[in-house]
Amino acid sequence: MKKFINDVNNVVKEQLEGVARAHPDLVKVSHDPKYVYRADAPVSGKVAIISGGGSGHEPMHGGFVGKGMLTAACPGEVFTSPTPDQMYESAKKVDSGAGVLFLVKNYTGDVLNFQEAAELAHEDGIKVQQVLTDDDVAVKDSLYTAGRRGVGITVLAEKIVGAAAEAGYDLDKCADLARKVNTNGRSIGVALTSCTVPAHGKPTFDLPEDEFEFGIGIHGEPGRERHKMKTADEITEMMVNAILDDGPYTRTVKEFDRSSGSWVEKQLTNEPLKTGDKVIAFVNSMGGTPVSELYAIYRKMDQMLTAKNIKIERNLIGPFITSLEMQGASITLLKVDDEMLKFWDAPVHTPGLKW
Amino acid sequence: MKKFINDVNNVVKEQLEGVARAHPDLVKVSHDPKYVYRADAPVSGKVAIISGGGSGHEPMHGGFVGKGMLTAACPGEVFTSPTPDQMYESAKKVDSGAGVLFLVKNYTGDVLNFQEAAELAHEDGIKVQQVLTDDDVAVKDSLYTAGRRGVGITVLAEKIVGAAAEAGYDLDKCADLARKVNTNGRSIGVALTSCTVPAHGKPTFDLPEDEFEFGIGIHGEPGRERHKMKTADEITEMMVNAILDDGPYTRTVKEFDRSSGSWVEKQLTNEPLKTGDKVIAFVNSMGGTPVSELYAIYRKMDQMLTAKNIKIERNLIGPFITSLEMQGASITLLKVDDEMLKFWDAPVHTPGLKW
Amino acid sequence: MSNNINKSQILQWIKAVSETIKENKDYLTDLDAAIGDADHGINMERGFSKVLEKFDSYKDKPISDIFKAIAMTLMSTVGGASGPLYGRIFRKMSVATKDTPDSLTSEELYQALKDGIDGVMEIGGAKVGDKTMVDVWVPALEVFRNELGNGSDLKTIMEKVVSEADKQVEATIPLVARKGRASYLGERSAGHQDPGATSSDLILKALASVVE
Amino acid sequence: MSNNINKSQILQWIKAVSETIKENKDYLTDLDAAIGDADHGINMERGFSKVLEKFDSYKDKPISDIFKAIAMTLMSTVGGASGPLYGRIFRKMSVATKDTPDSLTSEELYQALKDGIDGVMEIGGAKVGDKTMVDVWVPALEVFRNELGNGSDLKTIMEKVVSEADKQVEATIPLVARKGRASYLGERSAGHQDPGATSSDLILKALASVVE
Ligand SMILES: Nc1ncnc2c1ncn2[C@@H]1O[C@H](COP(=O)(O)OP(=O)(O)O)[C@@H](O)[C@H]1O
Ligand SMILES: Nc1ncnc2c1ncn2[C@@H]1O[C@H](COP(=O)(O)OP(=O)(O)O)[C@@H](O)[C@H]1O
Ligand SMILES: [Mg+2]
Ligand SMILES: [Mg+2]
Ligand SMILES: [Mg+2]
Ligand SMILES: [Mg+2]
Repeated sequence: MKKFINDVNNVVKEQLEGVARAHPDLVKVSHDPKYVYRADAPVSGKVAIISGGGSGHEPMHGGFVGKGMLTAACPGEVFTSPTPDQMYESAKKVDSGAGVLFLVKNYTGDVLNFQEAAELAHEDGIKVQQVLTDDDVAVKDSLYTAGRRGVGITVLAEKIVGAAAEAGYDLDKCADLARKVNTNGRSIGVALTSCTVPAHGKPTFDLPEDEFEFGIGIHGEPGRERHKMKTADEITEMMVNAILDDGPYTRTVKEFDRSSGSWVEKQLTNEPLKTGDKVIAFVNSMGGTPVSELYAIYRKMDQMLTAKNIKIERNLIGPFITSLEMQGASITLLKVDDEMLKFWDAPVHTPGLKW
Repeated sequence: MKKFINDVNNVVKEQLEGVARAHPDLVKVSHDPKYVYRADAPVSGKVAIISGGGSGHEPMHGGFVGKGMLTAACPGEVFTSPTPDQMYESAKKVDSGAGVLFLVKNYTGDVLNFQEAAELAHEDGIKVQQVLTDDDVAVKDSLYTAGRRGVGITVLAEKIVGAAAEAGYDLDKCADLARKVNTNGRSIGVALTSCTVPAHGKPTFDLPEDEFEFGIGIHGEPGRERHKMKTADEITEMMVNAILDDGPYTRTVKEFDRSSGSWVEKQLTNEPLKTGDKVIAFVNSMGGTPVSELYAIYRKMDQMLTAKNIKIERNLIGPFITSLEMQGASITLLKVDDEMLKFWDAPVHTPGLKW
Repeated sequence: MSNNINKSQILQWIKAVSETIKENKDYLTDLDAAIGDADHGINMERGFSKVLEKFDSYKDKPISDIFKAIAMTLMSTVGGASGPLYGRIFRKMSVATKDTPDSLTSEELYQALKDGIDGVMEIGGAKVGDKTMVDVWVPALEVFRNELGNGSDLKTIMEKVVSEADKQVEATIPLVARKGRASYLGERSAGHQDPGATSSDLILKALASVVE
Repeated sequence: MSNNINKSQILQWIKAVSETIKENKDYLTDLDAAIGDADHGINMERGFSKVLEKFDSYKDKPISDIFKAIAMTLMSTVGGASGPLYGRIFRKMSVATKDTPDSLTSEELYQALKDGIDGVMEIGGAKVGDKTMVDVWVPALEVFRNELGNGSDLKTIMEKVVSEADKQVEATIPLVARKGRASYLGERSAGHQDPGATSSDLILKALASVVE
């Protein structure tokens, strides 16, 4: 393992110190417990959007804290969910009274830790909503698994809902919008190489020189299946088809009910993409794949979508939700309406995303 | 070799097709000869800034074409200089009459091909200036080599001079500013792994699992020296010291004299950085190193500069001048004045850099 | 032979857990690398070394407070799925031992552990056979209950509990995971031992080692 | 025996160069792998196969236009350092032959070649001994000039030119490179034959093969 790190036990801490030194105009960093928050928080009258999860996916989430996106982000250890005290303390720090929306990627660890934090914040009188992202079509069966993982759509949700909060949406409207983004989004990822968790010191999985993993998560979890290496066009075709061929997807999620202070089950359904739809297309590097290669994927994806009369209204291309130095890529397609597009286009000013 | 590519002979072509599809609002792409240019070029009354070089360093240069930065970029094959017809044709395409500034990284191939293009454009009545970047302190001896290589400062020069052109600087003032940026900038790079040129199919060099290359170029050229692997702090210390300890650097460069239509020699000197200086600090990934690790480098660099009373006024952190999927990083420090800062802060709207 | 576990044994248990987790850190992590994300040993070690570090701050308190302190420490240091789950076990044990500050009878110990794993199932939603830590705790605690019925002493009970736990850990190998990160692997999760079940087995073994 | 080279011989020369570059593509690339970036043969072959492809478009034009067409083709296809340098040689030859559309005397041929390599030195800045193509051309053309003074016929001249070129190619081996990519290697460039000097020798050999 060769990385720019000092002690494997201080990786996240020292990176956060770097963030604090690099972007004092945008964010501040709390170290105990660990969270990154907007330098100007709490922002009077505005809903706070808080996300978090294991580290190793940078710039997500810490790099997306700032005007027009996240109000705070809670980084766990590398690939390890953050702990409830982080979300709880950050909520107290950034809540302006307008309430806090927790955006949580659907992983057992994240869900459980955020759940605990939501209860703690609620008990303190903070208005809380929690919305899960679960967009990874690689996970087929939601009944017999922990459900689909939250991946690329999280970035788009943070951007869009962050802009809505900035524009003055109240807590429930922010939550509704987050839910809408999530149920209109689908993602799929592939890995060409494994990543190495610093504390582990060796690659998480072995992938022969002539194979790739299809349907990978963002933690070096093995994917849906392993294949002999293919061309960029062939891999892109598999990815885009995995998204286009994904039928209606229904699952039950738990959301927090403020009035009763307890968790209620909600049934949500994603409708398949169809001809005439407009999308935001997000082609993401897993960290070790250079942006140049993403354009080869974009080319083929655009050809395929154009042929299906699905129009790419906006795109995002680059390393935004990564798995350390893993080589690989993911595609996220979000079916958009005017509301989502408006908030996508709104200004954003964070270390990791700016326009 | 595992990459998202189709035929190794079409790598650059297909990536450019992806760029054209992804950013039609920002850029257009000419395929024969190959160049990327601003969708709205020629921009009336504004000097055109044109750069170029071998491909494989994305987002540089093609990703920096757009409002406030480059007017056109000419990509060669991977790690191979572009040919004069590319620069010549792109100059004809984007020149508004205000003239064209060629920003050229100091590599023999790039220099010679741009030189030829400059003469061709001049013969066509286009006002031409050419400025070299040569900021790589890893190359010690300029008398007995082709001189220092142009690396990270090129990105900063493209941003700053691009903004100046946008603001209406005339050709000579743009060239003066580019020269000022270059003679106030210094860079050093390290590699943790080699990259693989697609057409070659195997890593350019072998680097044992416990060693790194210090003073690497951006084409997988061997570095200044090879060391046993060290911590992020130790490597950063070596890098920052290589820049701080670099004495005055004088070399003779050729620049184009429009009045005589010929090349004249100019002697330029970089003064060492000193206490009290203000800098833009650019921490760059070579492509395969994730942004999180760059923050560990930033942390130590900032500590060292603070101790020397050198103030980081602005920073840029991420993969901007890469070597395909190489793991590694470079640091560029540019001593700035108010003029440079003003143009650094000016809006930029390109596929690879936006604010 | 005894039917009680006193506070000092409980403190010994905590130390023994910390020790065995430390020793098995790489082992647990490697298990997690196969079907998860290669951090279970790291997570657990981080948590329990903190638990040990804070030892002096809770060692003189009532048993319930000791469990509470451990719960809060695990919850705020372990992270991942196992952090809130193990945290929950100790939090529920804390609630169950409110009225028994210095020592627990076998029955009280059983009830505390049972409340703990029930709490895990409540928030995690896993059932026996889903290839999680639940697969170890539930059958092992059934053995505990049966042996209580048989009137066995605590040492004997814990021997049988551990032998059942050992069996159940191995029994996770052929299973297809339905909860947690390993569930994403579907069929490919079969053939690997569950890391959380393994750490649970270690925790029960440590408990067996301190009872008399 | 003759003191002229006519257009048809010049066209033969171009064909012969294309052929010899193709045959030596891997050899030139391997030389470049040792002290450069392993592309000289690839670059040159890409250029001269394009020159050949376009043959019909320039074969009926005046000599000057033929050289111009070759120059433009090399310049726009070879890339790297060698592209503009070889392109320059042919461009300068084109200028030098403006007034001699169908045939060149020995003196005119010499002057054209001399202008070519002067153009290379002008833009590339290399001097004899810097371990580049200049190391072949300059001494070889000195031999050319001397033989002109001796009144030798063109065939004899070119035999001596090639023999000098062959000698100078080998003489690049011990040199430390001071120009081009190899210069970054410093001392490590010694012990290897320069790829550009080698391709230049092939070009002169091809020329010798067509004169009578
Ligand atoms: N829903 C659940 N209920 C019970 N145990 C679970 C559940 N999800 C995961 N686990 C346990 O947690 C273990 C993984 O813990 P760990 O690796 O620390 O967390 P993470 O999966 O978040 O990285 C699994 O091996 C499993 O035993
Ligand atoms: N400044 C120069 N003057 C003359 N010849 C040069 C110069 N620089 C390089 N060359 C020649 O170019 C050859 C390398 O060509 P090539 O490999 O095609 O280009 P690159 O080095 O850009 O990859 C060298 O072997 C040398 O003979
Ligand atoms: Mg984890
Ligand atoms: Mg080359
Ligand atoms: Mg895990
Ligand atoms: Mg070469």
